[in-house]
Amino acid sequence: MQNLFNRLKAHFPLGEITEQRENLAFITVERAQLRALLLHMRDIEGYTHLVLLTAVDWIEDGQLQLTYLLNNRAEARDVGLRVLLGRDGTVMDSIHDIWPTAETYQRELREMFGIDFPGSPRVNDDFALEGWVDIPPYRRDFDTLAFSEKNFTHRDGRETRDPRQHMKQKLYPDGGA
Amino acid sequence: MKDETNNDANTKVPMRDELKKRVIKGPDGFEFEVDPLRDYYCEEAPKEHPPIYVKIVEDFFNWARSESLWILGFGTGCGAIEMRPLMTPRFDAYRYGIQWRPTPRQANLLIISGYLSVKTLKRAIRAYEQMQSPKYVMGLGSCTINGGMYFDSYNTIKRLDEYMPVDLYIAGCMPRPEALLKGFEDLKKIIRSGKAEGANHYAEHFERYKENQKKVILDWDMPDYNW
Amino acid sequence: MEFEWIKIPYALLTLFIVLNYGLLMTAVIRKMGARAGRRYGIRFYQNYIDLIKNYSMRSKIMHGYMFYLGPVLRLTGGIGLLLFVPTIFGSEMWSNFSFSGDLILALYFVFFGTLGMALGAGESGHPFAAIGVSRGLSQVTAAELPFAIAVFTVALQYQTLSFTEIVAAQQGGFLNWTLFTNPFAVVAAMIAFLGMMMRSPFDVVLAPQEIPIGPPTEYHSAYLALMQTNRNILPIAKIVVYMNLFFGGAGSWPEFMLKAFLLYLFSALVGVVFPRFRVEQSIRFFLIWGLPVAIIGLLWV
Amino acid sequence: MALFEPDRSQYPDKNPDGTCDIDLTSGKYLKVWQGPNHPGITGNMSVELTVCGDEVVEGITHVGYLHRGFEKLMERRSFIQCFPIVCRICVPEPDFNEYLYAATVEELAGIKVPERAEWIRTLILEMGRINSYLMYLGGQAGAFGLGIVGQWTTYVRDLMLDRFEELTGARIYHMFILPGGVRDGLPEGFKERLEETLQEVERTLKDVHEVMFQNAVFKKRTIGVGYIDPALFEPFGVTGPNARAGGVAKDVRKDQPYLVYDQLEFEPVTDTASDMFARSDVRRRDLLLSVDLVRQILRKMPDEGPIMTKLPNVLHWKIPRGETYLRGECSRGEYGYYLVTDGSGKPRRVNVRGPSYTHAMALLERLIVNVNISDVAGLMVSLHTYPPEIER
Repeated sequence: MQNLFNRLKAHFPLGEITEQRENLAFITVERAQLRALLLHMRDIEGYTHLVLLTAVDWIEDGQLQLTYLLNNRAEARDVGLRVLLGRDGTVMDSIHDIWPTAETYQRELREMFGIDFPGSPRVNDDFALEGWVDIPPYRRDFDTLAFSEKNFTHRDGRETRDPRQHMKQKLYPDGGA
Repeated sequence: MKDETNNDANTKVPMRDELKKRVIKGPDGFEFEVDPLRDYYCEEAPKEHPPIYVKIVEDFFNWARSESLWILGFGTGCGAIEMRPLMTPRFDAYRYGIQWRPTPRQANLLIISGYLSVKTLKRAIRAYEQMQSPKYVMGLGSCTINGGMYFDSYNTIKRLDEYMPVDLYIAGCMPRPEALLKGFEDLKKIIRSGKAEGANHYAEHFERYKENQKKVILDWDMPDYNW
Repeated sequence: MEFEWIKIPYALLTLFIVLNYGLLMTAVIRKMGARAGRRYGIRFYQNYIDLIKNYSMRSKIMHGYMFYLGPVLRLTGGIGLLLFVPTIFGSEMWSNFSFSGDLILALYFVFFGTLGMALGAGESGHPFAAIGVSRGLSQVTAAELPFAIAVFTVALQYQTLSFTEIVAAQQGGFLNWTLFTNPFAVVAAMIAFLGMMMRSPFDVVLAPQEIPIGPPTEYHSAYLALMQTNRNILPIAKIVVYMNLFFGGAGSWPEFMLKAFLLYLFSALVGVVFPRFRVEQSIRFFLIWGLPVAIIGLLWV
Repeated sequence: MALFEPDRSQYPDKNPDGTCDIDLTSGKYLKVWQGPNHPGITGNMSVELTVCGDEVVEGITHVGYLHRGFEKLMERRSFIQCFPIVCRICVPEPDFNEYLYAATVEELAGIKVPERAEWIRTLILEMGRINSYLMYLGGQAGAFGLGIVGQWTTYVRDLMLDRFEELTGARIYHMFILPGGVRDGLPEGFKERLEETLQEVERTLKDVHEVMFQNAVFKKRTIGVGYIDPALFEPFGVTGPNARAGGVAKDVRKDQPYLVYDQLEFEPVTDTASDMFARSDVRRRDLLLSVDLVRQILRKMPDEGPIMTKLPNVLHWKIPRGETYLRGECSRGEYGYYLVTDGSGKPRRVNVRGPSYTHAMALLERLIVNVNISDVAGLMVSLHTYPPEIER
């Protein structure tokens, strides 16, 4: 992994690397380098299999992390490329011409995170939701519980307990400890 | 298409283009106007069909209805996976006069097998309205009763009987085939006793049901009456 | 032969017997199919209940007059075919309205119901129905070809166009049956039989997994009940035709029932173990296998 | 791109934005919806077909009828609370969700699982694979009107479910593999009863092989139909039996052995034809392979030893910040979990990588063009997709 990182470092400016396992590492890259890096990884390093493309919402530092996970079957290695983007009005360039299957991921990200991929096929079509008017549901500031209580009629008689309080009362009925 | 700044969940979603009323030029050069929301559908609300015959005839018919339940093969959720064992050697539901029909026109029992996402609810409503009266609905699993373990999900409905009249609920996540068979037997009892008038109830409180449905389905892009 | 009014009640009685027999027999056949799948199968009186239930449905929707006439025409085809064919050989009463030259009429009636169904289903405006109709017509036409040739073969063989005389010619031991006097024609006709019974491998018209369920997609409650009634009459009527043409007719009701059951079982068992042909494959099958055999049979005479 | 586009020589071409402008009013084309309420569809999804005569001009897949927002629900549940709901993600083969979720959590929390628990996990996964394949065979035959195979396979599947019930107490949702190990060991006499069930499975498979795979009509319908060009495998992320039927021995059990697969000897099943028949046959042989693997596991697994590691107090269980991805070879291909933690008591982000995600959407839309409408159902089944794992 480390020597792969050094080899890539020779061509591209890279961020820090996190080695999760001996066959899995995550590298932070700039948005500008991503496309060239993906092509390099696919054509030269042999990371031909796009495992997944997803996003993580770091709302505290106002960033959206896109993760492109690539797999090299011959060496049984995975590399995840992290791209950090701003949270509002996020636009990313599409890679559906490198991996056609990416168009599906990009449709989902467009719907679930509100990340736009200009030029990706049918990126604006509904993916899972239909007639969604609220903020994209996978963003951290979307409260699903409040939404469901506001929109759907609930059958009363259902009680939900916070497990921590519940266990405390069961273990220490006198409220002590 | 989606408006991300708009937090008011009750705003109407703009109608899709192919659903707008427009003028089409046919292959023979003949121009005609098309309104997709009005074509091929009846215009009036569903009518009530009260039992009209004398009691003994109705009882006989009810017995026949209860003994030949034709289920619409529409797997809306997890529960669909237990439908297959029902039709196969272990629990052979055919013995009890239960058959699967592929088209809603010929079915008279709609099984909501599990949670209903909003997107599926729209299809389920259409399927239900296309079925012929008398028709029955069975809710399968806890998620149709009160949301089950999806009580906080933003995309699944929590109470099925808000949107269509339910004759019978089967609790469990997911109910075992034995529970389904028992449920069928109970449904037969209900039908024989003449209490399964869900279709008439639906026609009676049509406005309330439609109101509930439109409250959840924000892009209502189908006619109100489709059968 | 002059017409006797007493024939009418007997003909209706024939209809009644055949309907009940069909209801029971189809149920039993379905049970046997279920047993092949290690199931218990439906109750033998299930068909009656389904029929009553469908007739007792409260609401029905009309898609236009042709839509309503479709099942009616189909039922007419079944009943007509049955009424103009001598069900039981020998007895004057059970030979219904058969007359010399009824063979042509029977050929027409076999095809009649399908046409009516096509018109009605076309009116329903369901795309699957349209696809099913196009498939059904093309397949039935392909299946009719060997059947028609086989029928003409028989007509040539016995130098007559009347069922009664054809059956009469086959009496006296089963070695006189067309099955043995002209096997090729029978084989061709049986191939066509599979196609006309709308069972797998030639059930692409109904094909639940592709076009649920073809022409009857939009039919419900009473319309469906009409078609169910017909579904129990028409196969028996076809079987009667086959019995008279190739299997020496039936001298009595028990013999009739036995032969009808065996003939129906033949198509059913083939259907259990074979998946579905695509429509062009099935047409090719009829033209490649059915047609030459039929022509050989024709030359055999 | 041209390589990946199907032959549209006689039909209007696709626009760059993926839409395909077909003049429906010309009367030449017919738009047919296959699903969601359609017996020929796998699960609850739908394909919007535009047919010209009997040939499909364009097919657009619509998913989301089963969307429950799992990845959102898990973000507001503590780690142990997530464990009961993950198995609901994929209905016909839920165990992989349990295993992969547990494994990712263990890796990030630095928990070591006792060896016996790993053996039991492998046993459960292989049994689940057998169930899934049995269901597939029934569906594949049923798509061609050969319902009797579905009867047989579902019958033996019920027998397997009995074994599951005996082991875990549930038919479908087992909730057996939880972070730290498994819930319980094997009950008394379980191995013998499982062995009997396996023999029954093999007996049924012989019948299925004769009725289905040696059936002239079935061959006529499947051989040469639904061909996937092996050049499409990498661009479209095709994994599992779909790729193995095309000669690429992709099998995570071999490529990156997880659990105890490095102690079991087996060879990935491959074929070269890459059509519907090859895919069905590869799955049938893979099912036999799983039966063999289960036997090996029963033979080699230790009978004694712990099955559960001591977990911290799950109510206050916090996992340091990190991200990881683990994959397993489920019956449809590569199943993966991508877990991100931020040092709190709840997962920051969970992403489920279901194999159907790549098979049923982009790939199917390519394959479905120029296919006879009669084969659409068979083609979808032969890709062996389960919608619940597409939209979660």
